[in-house]
Amino acid sequence: MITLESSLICTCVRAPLRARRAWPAALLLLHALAASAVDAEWPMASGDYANTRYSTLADIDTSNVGTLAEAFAFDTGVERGQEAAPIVVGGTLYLLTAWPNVLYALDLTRPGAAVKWKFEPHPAPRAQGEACCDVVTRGIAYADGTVFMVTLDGQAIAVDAATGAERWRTPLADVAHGETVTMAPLVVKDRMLVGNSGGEMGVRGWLTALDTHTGAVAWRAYSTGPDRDVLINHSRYAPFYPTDRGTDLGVATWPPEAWKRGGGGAWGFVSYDPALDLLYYGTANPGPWNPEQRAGDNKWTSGVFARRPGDGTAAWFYQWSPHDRHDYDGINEMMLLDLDWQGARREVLVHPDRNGYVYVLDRKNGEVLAADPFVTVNTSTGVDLKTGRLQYDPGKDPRAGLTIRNVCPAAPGAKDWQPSAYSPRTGLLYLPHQHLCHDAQTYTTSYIAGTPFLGVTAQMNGMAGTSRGAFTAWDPLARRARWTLPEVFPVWSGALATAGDLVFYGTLDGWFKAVDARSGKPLWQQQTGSGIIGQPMAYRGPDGREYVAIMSGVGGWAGAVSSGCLDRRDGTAALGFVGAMKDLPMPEVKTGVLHVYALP
Amino acid sequence: MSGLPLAAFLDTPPLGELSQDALRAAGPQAAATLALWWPTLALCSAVLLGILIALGYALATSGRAVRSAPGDLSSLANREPGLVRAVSVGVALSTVALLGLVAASAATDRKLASLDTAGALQVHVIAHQWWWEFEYLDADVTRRFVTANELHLPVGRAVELVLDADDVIHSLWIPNLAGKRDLIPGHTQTLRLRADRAGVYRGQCAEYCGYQHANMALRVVAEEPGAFTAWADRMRAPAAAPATPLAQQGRAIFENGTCAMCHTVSGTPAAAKHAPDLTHLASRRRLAAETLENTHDLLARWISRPNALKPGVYMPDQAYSESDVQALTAYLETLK
Amino acid sequence: MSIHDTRSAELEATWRDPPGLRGVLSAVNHKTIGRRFIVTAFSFFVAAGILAGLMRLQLMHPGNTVLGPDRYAQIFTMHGTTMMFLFAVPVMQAVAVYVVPLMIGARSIAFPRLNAYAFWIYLFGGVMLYGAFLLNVGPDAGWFAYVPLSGPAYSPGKRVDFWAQMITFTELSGLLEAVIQITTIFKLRAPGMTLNRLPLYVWSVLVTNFMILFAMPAVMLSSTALIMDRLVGTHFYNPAEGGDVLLWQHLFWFFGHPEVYFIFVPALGFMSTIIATFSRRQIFGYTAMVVALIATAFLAFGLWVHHMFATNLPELGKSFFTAVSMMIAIPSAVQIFCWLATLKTGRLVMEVPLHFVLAFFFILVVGGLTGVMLAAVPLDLQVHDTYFVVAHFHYVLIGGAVFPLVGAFYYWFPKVTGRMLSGVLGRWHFWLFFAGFNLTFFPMHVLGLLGMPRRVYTYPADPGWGALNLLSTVGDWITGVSFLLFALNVWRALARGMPAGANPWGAPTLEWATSSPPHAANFPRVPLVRGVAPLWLAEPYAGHVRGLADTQREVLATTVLDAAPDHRMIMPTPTIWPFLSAVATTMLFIGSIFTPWAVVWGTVPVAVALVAWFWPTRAETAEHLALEKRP
Amino acid sequence: MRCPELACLALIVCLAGCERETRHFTADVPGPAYPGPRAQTGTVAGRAENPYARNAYAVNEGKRLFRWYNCNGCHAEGGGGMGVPLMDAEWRYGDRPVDVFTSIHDGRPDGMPAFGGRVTDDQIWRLAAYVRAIEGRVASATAPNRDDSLQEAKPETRRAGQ
Repeated sequence: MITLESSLICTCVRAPLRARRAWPAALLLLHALAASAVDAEWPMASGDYANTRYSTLADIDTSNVGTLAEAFAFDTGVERGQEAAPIVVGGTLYLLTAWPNVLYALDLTRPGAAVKWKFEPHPAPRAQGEACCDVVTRGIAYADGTVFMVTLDGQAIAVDAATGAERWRTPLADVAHGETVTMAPLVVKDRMLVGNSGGEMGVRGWLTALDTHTGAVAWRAYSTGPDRDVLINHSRYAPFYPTDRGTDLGVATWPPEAWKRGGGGAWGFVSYDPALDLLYYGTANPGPWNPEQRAGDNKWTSGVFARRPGDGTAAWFYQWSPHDRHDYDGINEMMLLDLDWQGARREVLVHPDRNGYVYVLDRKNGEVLAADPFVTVNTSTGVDLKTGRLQYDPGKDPRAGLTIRNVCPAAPGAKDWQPSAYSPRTGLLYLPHQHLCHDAQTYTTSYIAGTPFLGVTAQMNGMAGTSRGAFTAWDPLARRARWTLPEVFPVWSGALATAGDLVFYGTLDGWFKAVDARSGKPLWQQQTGSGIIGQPMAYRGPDGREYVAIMSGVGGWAGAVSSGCLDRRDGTAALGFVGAMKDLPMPEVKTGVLHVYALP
Repeated sequence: MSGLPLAAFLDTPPLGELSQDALRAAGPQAAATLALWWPTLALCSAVLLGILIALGYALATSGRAVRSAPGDLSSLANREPGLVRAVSVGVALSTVALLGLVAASAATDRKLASLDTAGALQVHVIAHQWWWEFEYLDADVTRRFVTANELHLPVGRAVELVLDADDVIHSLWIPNLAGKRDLIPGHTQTLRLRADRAGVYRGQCAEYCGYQHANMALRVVAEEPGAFTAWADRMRAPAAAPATPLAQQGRAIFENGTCAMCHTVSGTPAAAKHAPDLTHLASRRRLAAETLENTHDLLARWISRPNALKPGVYMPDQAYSESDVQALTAYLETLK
Repeated sequence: MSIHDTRSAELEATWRDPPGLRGVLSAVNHKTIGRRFIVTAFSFFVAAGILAGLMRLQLMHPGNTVLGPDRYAQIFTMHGTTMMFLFAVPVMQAVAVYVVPLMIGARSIAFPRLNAYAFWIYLFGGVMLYGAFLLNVGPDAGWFAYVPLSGPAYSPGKRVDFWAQMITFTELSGLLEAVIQITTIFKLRAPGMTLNRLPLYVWSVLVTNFMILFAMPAVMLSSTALIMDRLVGTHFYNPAEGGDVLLWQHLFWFFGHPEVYFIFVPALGFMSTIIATFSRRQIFGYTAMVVALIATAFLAFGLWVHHMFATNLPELGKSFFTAVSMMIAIPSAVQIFCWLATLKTGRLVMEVPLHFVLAFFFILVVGGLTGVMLAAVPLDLQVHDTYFVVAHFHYVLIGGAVFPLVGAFYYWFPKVTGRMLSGVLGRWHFWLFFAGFNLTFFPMHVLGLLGMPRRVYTYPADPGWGALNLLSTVGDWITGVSFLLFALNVWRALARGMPAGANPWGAPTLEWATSSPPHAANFPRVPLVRGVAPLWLAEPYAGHVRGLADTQREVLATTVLDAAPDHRMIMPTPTIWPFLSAVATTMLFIGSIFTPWAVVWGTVPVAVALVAWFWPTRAETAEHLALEKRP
Repeated sequence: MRCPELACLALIVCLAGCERETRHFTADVPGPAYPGPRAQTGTVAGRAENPYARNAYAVNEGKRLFRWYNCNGCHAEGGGGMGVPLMDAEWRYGDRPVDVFTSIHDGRPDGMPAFGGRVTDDQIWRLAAYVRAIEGRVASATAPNRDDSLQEAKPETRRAGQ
């Protein structure tokens, strides 16, 4: 009802709904073959535990990608930004929309991938006003015949994959205090991992593990507060750097009480190393944005935790941005790679952070092996590899009442949540990212439950002398970029690398693109009618062919100007992102649509 | 100097009992200023006296004439060496005296700037329309605390006040301790001082800052280091939970009503920053930046009709029921 | 030898203001404009005095509730604004408009129409401000209007805009007057009045107007920037967008401190004039006096920062501004000692004007000495923005300017009206004013030292400020009574005062050479001057200028240094266009308080009026041609 | 003197000036009683004008409260973000003063929290008056001008008549 009402009133999207394209004839040639190989499936948002977003499928390659065509499309009817990755398991594609978080199961064995079932969780409408950056979700996970999803208002739900029946439901978040959940849960063994969002609302961040069978909370690890809340057991906790050692640093690195509203959500992708049996996830920015209201290092925000999935205890921690000054959440994905690092095989964790550096960490102990800027950075001068500490430029430090100009990278960082991909064939990381700077004025803000807790008015702009968006291939061994494709708008979609030496990504102006993974040469692109902020994935259909799928539907923080019908005369709208997005076109297609492509 | 004899006649409070005058120093900064003041006053008085005597002499010795008397232009023809000498001596003496004052002023300036601030207590002072916020800084951030309108200082220890303004220009002036310094939006300033004598001093905003400029005062409590440490420890403690049902009811009104939209009570969900921190309100002697005595009745009137007592204050008037006022007052009185 | 002769009637008709209402609005004769200027300025003085009385009433007791904070803020802002912008500076220029042409033997002021325009602009600006005040749109951010308090975020509505636009009015008027008066003094002096024969009062006017020329643009700039910040959202004073709140203070005080000297320097001229006349001798040390005036003017531009010591400065900056602030006392000392020497060696005529001048020696010296104290940074930091400063600048401005001004009023009143003021009432006025003034303001020194800040609408009982405040209020009442006597004296004199005659005081300068009130052309025969005190010479004039037309407003322009005849020129005739131009300008200024587009459409009527103003008539041109003579 | 016309004109100018410039320090101009969530257009409450719509001081107070109560966190300077934009002419729940009041007081289901009881009704009227100024529906002489902060959008005074 509400959706209908808003669709009637939000008239800034003028384009009428277009009729969906006819199903391509290719689909009629459907094979009845049931896919059985593992590479056929994509059971979690990131594809695998290592977060590489690498598909071993190679049917579509650099030679034939030019002929790629839409196999089918599915209109979800949901208007807001679609950041979620579809998953495919057992001939069924599962898809979670943005709020109101409708879960669809599409039967890939049937022509046109007909809807098998639809699950509507009816989350609280109130949550829409608490989500900082559009009412997105980033995906779902599958395990043991169950699809695991979380609604925007923080209800973890297990849904029977076959029937769409609800198995259990556990409310995790307190919407009235600004907590929401937007992340894609991860299932590891019998643990479903969920982290909260709300660093802009003064929440206290956490990662929660639920029992996949019952939905009972197994453990919850907070990102601030005393060690018992953070699940730090000093006998089993061994961070590499001394600054991360000490008792109750989650309290001691904050002014009194501030940690209770200190942010540090866990809304990014969680990685898992089965061999070490460790989870890796980043913690979000501390709250409020105004750093003067939270003197100290603000542990354990804007950093990375390695935790044991069984009891949640921390193994180590490293802080990307101690006492974060510019909303540099540390939640970007951790790609778990085994690299020949300076002559030796090392198990590393590669992480392109919002603060502008690609970090290479030893994922056994958290030692920083390298941290190199992949964009122009003026908020810091580098990372001291001896202490592991980011060296801020005090000239860009926010000060109450002052406007600090040309802060680069801006609040969304050099790269926000949009997940990168890694191809073992090229050895390159593929980073969808942006070149934005902001002007920010800091002021003292009040904590009022359920309202934004910011203390910063920001306004973003494109970085001078470069494009606002970029898609960069980064060589982690050479520690430099191989090639960069400029894009007009921030590349807010995820990346996908395939064994066909292709990389896929989408743009905010609606193009879905394939480029040569080695040279970066653009090979194919298709207009989807609405900006793409989703995560591309590839699967082998029941017919044995390789498909590439992407959700289109503009929105997210970057696209909120269009999805939220924001007023472009105010550059500080959407926490300042509108300043950089005034020319973002309105989408032709208003609702979120799943596009699936295949060779003809 | 123990002050003007006039002060007694004027019923000003004794030094250290909420005095606010520049003529009695309780710290080295104010004392150095006074050490410049009294000689300057003496010199200036002497100059005034000299000129009046000269005028009297001139009037007494000059001739008299009537309106119709003709003017005398003989001075155009005759040089008047005596007058030239007298005027030259007068001007030379004035110049010497002024140069002396310039030198004395510069020397005092240097003295004021050279206050030894090693190990100084740092307090971040933020001026708001129309109250003072004090954040006691500490290298250990967990030991920081915030209070309002009542500045406690340890006797004998230098204090560095870091000054910021939240809205318009204000000026911090505690005459018994030091001269004033403006708090200017966009410019952080510091004011260094030391209290050498225990007591309570009154300070006030000295730059016009809007309708309630007159009621933007502060109380400075200089106390022995032990007492100061004990006070600071009390301030660091979060508010204790109220015990009586009435106070508990008041706390609920406080947290769920309008109070928590602007005020902080540490240890509770009330954490807003636009009004004075009330964690230890009951320990403060006065309300509303020294406007009112912190008594039960005045507190009750203040929370329901602040604009009647301090017109223009940003705290809104509220139509509380009598029982709500009593409950709120009871709660606020537990915030010791 | 009389300077009147048979042609004076024809000359009178030529220079007289036209009759009727239209004539009233068209008048350009400097004496008419000067009288209006002086009366207007004194009216504002009375209004501001009434406001001061209201403030004293409120502050009579601690915790008084006669006035609330809103009303009090408007009143103290209006008091300061009126006194500084609508009374003190204009009245000094107003007196000059009347007196200077007479004193230098000119028939007219330069640019008489512009002079009328400047008066109307001043009048309309003041009336606008008081109209706004009566409609509860009175400015309330102080006469100094510090941003950000006066900026858009903290002063909603149009109150401050009226204040800022009043600045535009008065400064426009002030700048025009400066140009007019400098030109008059440089070019219209009677032949023979070389610069070293210039009366000291004229010197002081010349110096003042040069200061105005340099200082007033700063405040017009800053107030215009304030209006733009408030009206169209510019960011001159918004630190968040690259502005600076201290910029306002620097610009304002770069004007504001010299402004004190705009008021003080002409008063020094009054002093020299009156002392000379009533000592019956030439002022001792004429050259030193002139140099002191010029030195004061230069130094006045180097000490504005002493208003801003509390904003903090580097040590060297403090020392520099302290030194300059103290050094400006030296030229004043030179003048004081020279006057004392003059008094000592003169033969005194103890009339009322001399009383007011002698009061200067106590009051101004006290104010000057407290000024020296304020120049010392450490002392300033204690007493800045307290009642000590209130006392200080009232001693300086009232002692240094108002007492001499009132003295000058008694002195020149017979010249302007042809009637004598009562000496008895004058002495009562003087003594009550002197006592009331000191009773009002001396306690404020102590109040400031006892910690009472300025600009407070109320104060608590605890600090013990009540008794002195009460004393101060009583003093204010006494001052009020003294000015009632003054008003009575003026009324009596106008109604049935003794006729004055041309030179009732036996004064030496040229304005006393003509009749009282003066002939419409000032001097039917323009004298050739041969000394600095011509009327005291046995043979006052070396002759008279001949050949100036009687039927045209013809005047003789002379050279700047030696006042040798340069050329003849014809002054413009009365016209209503300066008045209409001022009305159009007023519409533009007031309109632009509400919409920036008023600056666009408002220029049309202004342009029309100005074109009409300068449009030559056929008859005039023909007459001018007829007067042209071959060399 | 043509008194009636002139007097009327003077009176109008005076009243306009007076109301715009009055400083309502206390809630001495209480708004219409809280109309309840379902005030209909036809009812008296539904027609009720905002008592502060013509008062510059109150509108400016509304602007201050807009930041104090974190409204700007969601609505920015009117462009919106987490909350709807307030600069445009689209009003999901109505644009009458009473609708704006109700939105603030009771909240709205799409995420607008309810502030009734947490903010006094008098303050809500001030906020509501400012919200209309954001859109440029308050006379430009009454609307607040630029804030002393980072500002990119046109100040409210310049939005009138859009």
